[in-house]
Amino acid sequence: MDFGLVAQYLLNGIVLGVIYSMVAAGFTLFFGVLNVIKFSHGDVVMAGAFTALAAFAGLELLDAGVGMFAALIITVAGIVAMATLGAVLARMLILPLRNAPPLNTLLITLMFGLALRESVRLFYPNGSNPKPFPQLLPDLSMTFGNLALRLDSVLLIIVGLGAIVGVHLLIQRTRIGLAVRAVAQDPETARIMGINFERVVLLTFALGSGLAALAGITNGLYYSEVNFGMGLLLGVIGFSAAVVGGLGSIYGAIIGGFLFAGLQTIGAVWFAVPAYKDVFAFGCIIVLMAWKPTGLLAERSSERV
Amino acid sequence: MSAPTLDVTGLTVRFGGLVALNSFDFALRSEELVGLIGPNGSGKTTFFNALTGIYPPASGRVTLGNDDITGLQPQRIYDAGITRTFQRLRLALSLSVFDNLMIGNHRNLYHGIKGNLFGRKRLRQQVEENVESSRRLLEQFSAPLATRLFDSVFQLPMIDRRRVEVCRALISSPQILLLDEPSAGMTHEETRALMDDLLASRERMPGLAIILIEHEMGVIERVSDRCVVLNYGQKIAEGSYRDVSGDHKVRAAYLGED
Amino acid sequence: MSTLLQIEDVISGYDQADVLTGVSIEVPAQQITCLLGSNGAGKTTLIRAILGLTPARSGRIMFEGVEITHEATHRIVGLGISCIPEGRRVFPGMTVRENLRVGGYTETKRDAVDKRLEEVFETFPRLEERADQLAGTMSGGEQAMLSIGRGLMSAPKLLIVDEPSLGLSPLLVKENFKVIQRVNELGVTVLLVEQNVRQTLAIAHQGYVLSKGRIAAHGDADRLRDDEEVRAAYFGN
Amino acid sequence: MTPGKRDFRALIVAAGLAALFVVLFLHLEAQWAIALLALGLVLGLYFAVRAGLLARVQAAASHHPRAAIAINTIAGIAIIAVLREEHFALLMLATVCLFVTVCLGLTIQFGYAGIVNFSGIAFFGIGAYTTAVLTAHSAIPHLLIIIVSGLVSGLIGSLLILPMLRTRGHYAALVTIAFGILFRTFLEVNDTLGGPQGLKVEGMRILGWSLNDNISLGPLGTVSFYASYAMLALFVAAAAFTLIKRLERSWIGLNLDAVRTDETAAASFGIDVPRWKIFAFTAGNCLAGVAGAIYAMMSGYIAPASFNFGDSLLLVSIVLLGGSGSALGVLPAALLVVVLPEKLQIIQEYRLLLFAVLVILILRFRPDGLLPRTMREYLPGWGRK
Repeated sequence: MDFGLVAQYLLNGIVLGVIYSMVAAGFTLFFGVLNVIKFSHGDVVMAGAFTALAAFAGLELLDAGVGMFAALIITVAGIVAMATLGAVLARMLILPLRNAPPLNTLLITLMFGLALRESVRLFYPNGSNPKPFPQLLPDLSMTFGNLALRLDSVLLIIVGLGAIVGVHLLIQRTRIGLAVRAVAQDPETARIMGINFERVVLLTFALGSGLAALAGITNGLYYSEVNFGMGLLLGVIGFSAAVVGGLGSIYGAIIGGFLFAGLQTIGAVWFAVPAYKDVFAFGCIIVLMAWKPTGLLAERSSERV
Repeated sequence: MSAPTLDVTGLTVRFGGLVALNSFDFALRSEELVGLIGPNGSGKTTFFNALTGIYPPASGRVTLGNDDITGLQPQRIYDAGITRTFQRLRLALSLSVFDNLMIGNHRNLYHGIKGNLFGRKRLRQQVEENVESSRRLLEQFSAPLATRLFDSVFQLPMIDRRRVEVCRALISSPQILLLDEPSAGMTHEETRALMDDLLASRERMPGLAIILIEHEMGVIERVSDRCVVLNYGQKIAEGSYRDVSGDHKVRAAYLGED
Repeated sequence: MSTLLQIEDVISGYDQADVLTGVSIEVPAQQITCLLGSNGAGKTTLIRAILGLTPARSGRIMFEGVEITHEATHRIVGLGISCIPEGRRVFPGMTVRENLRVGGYTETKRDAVDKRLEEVFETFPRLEERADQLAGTMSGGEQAMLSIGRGLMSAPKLLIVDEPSLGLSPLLVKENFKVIQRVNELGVTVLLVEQNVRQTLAIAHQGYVLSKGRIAAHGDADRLRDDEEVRAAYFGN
Repeated sequence: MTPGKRDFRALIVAAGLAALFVVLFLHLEAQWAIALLALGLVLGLYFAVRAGLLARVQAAASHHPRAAIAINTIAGIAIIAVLREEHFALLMLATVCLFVTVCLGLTIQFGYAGIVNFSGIAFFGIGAYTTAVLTAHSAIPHLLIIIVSGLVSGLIGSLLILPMLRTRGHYAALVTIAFGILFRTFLEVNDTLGGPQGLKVEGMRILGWSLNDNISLGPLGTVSFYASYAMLALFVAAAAFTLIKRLERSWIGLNLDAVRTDETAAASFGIDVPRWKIFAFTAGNCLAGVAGAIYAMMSGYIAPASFNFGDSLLLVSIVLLGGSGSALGVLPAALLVVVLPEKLQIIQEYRLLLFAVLVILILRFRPDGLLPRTMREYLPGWGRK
């Protein structure tokens, strides 16, 4: 196998890794701050992409549907809409069930995701078919031997990594990030310190959901296509990545995201039938869970008896 | 004097850098009731958890009779005849009083798949026997409670839940009963009644030894044969309640006297 | 002498355990008031009620003449009540500096927070040495120090200290009590909740003894020191 | 009238009403009638629970467990007899019975032992594919194939539970979700198993008699071949129900409940937590596999598209809608979830959306389900002591 092909696989793997990490970062934020798994997350990724698509349709009506400017507008639209949705969801479904068994939260969000998916399929114009996603990024590429380095891929990697690093800095460096981390470590003590618990939770859910929207849009721009069912697999992959990395740690999410992308890439190269890549990747995840039951960067916790 | 039933030597439990229990020596004889006291966080519950296999000990040795039971799984410790209650009740609230008691009687029940699903003669016999014995046991604590054998624990007030938890620990006729603060959340009068009932039912269980963690000193004074005082994970005194409560180290631990 | 915190006939319960059955206390400004009682007497429940973590079922809690009985915790804290919780509860995965910043969360001006940080570091030079160490990796004594420092970061009017002696060696307990006394001398009102009678009464001005969810005795520290009720609350005789 | 007679009368009336309802529900075509019936079922159950009528029937059933099962099986046979010529109605009836069987399996896992399984349809699928392969490539008698298919499902499940034992809650849930997706993807890409097109499955033959033939009754007309499958599915569901009830009313059922409610307390009283988790998971998956085997033979054709993650969610919704841990609740819940979208064309398109909203509402406002689980009764007539 020559260098160009390897580099091609590598580049593809990196884009995937960035997308997965963004989704996983959301899972990790929610889990960190409230110890819940919000399983509708994958469908929020999808809904974010579709919101952007709708925004694009609006721009086209105004004859503004071209170029980087349009890309920026639809991205902002998707992120804002999903951030709002995330906060509303936390307020309506997740906070009220805070003292119920954790499984109930998992189920109720699974079902919310299903509802979201079905709503798009049924109510988005022609939503049950794959929709082409507009090509808004500069269509340039450089070739090095067999490697065609597309400028848009590079752009997507930069924006995606930038977003994750941005969220990471927000959490690590700002006052509000301090509050988020305090709530994540010990909600009650955080409240004693004067932190408004509910506001921090809603903010975290908005943040994670906004990131999900960005992941969805990145996915759409990269593959030039979105469909109503794309969230399911992306959600499960994001969840796997977050869990394998160790829930509650942003680093874990990044490691998990790239690990999963790497496994898929290896699977695609390794097997004669590239479609086995998901089987291979999920098989590895199950084995990994057996080996490190609480993830690679696990947070220690002990039960009080 | 008979040889100790339970013999603990040098038991140490660590959580990370924290030594929750430091080289603890303890012996318990058959039929003895030992009060275990000490300020908050002194290692009392940690001792119970290490003894019952919930926390692995860092070092030390625990023997029951002639058997070494150090660091065994909780279910093996139970099989060996040590049962307990929990500081915060750990009953199955959605299940009936009888079900909860039968969880405690696991050792004496038949768990084969075949006989539980088919035939069921033995099951029927065990159920009937155990309904009777459960009722008898509950009656020693509270006659009205005995009539609510098939109600869910969820419907019971705190005092009755405590009683159920104590009965769950007693029904398998253990050698040693560990009571972790049975008075928590109850009034003086309720605590007194519970302890009286416990002492009375102990009469019917020859050989039963009890370790009691308790904050109400009045209770300890009234019921214990001997007291052990823990502070910072270390045993600081041992003896009769009178001796221990007069001990300057104990007073220092509780009252901060120099 | 004005009353900073006033608790009237509070009834509260938590997890069906540790129930308060009508507790009234007054905390005068500028003083150290202590609340004594053995394990399970209801001390922690009372603190939770003051902070709004387990709101009182009935009764009233007033701070500076304003009723706070049913306020949200962050608002109560924002009024100038700070708490050093039982078991210290530092944020183990954060550095010492970050822990202190969380303590000053109610202050929105960065300059003010930095200034207080300086002050706390002056009081506890040890914390400055360890400013960038993760709190979870420090010894129990250092964590206790951090917890007190964190409680001071919000420049509180009332500082509630919940069992500072818990799990500490006698020497450290003594040090902690000295610090609390010093804080009080600087003008902060203190509500000190303790099991440890002698050392507490040595620094407190006045106190209450809580036993089984009721006030069993109250009065000046000197009077309580030799009170039979105090002994009874602990040793039941 | 003696209590015994009164019991039997109550049981017969209840079974008769249920049978009448099922016949109408399956037979009627008018959309308004079906909507009315579905609404009637939900409201009827609600008021029957509130007025204590259901408790009386349940007490009677508990007093005469064998009679109760027999009466209801006869009612089931009567339904099949009435609908004997209607292919579609019988197909749906058989499907309901198979879904009941799978969901009873999930009840052991989730309702009793507290193990979440988001890959229920995968174990159903394993049974179906095992049957497809075995009927095509072996001479094993078909009845035996059904049992083998169940065992294969159980075996694969007992491997999957191993990583789940080391972990809890969300982490364990991930394992089943990953497996469910892995299974579907595996089927799609695996050419020996037919890929996305799937496999044809032979119809069932018992002692040379093919279940895929219509039965001619001469002048009395012909009986749909689906009647045979409906009968088989009915018997399997009845057997599964009997087993589940016996399981629940035994020390084993108690052990499973103890594991679910508090693992630490369970272990402190001698209960071997891993052992009972493995048992529950394996037993539940066996039932799913058996149901899948019959489904494969009945539909004659299986493809990966029938084993979606969404279908696993549907199974979980049935269990929750009926009431977690309530075996009886599975019956009306499965009937509603399986039949309603098929019959009510208006909602067919919207069925997943509606179920999603339904489950959200249940979890938020009535977490105990349609027929909440009742206290355990170890012996017949327990409630009357």
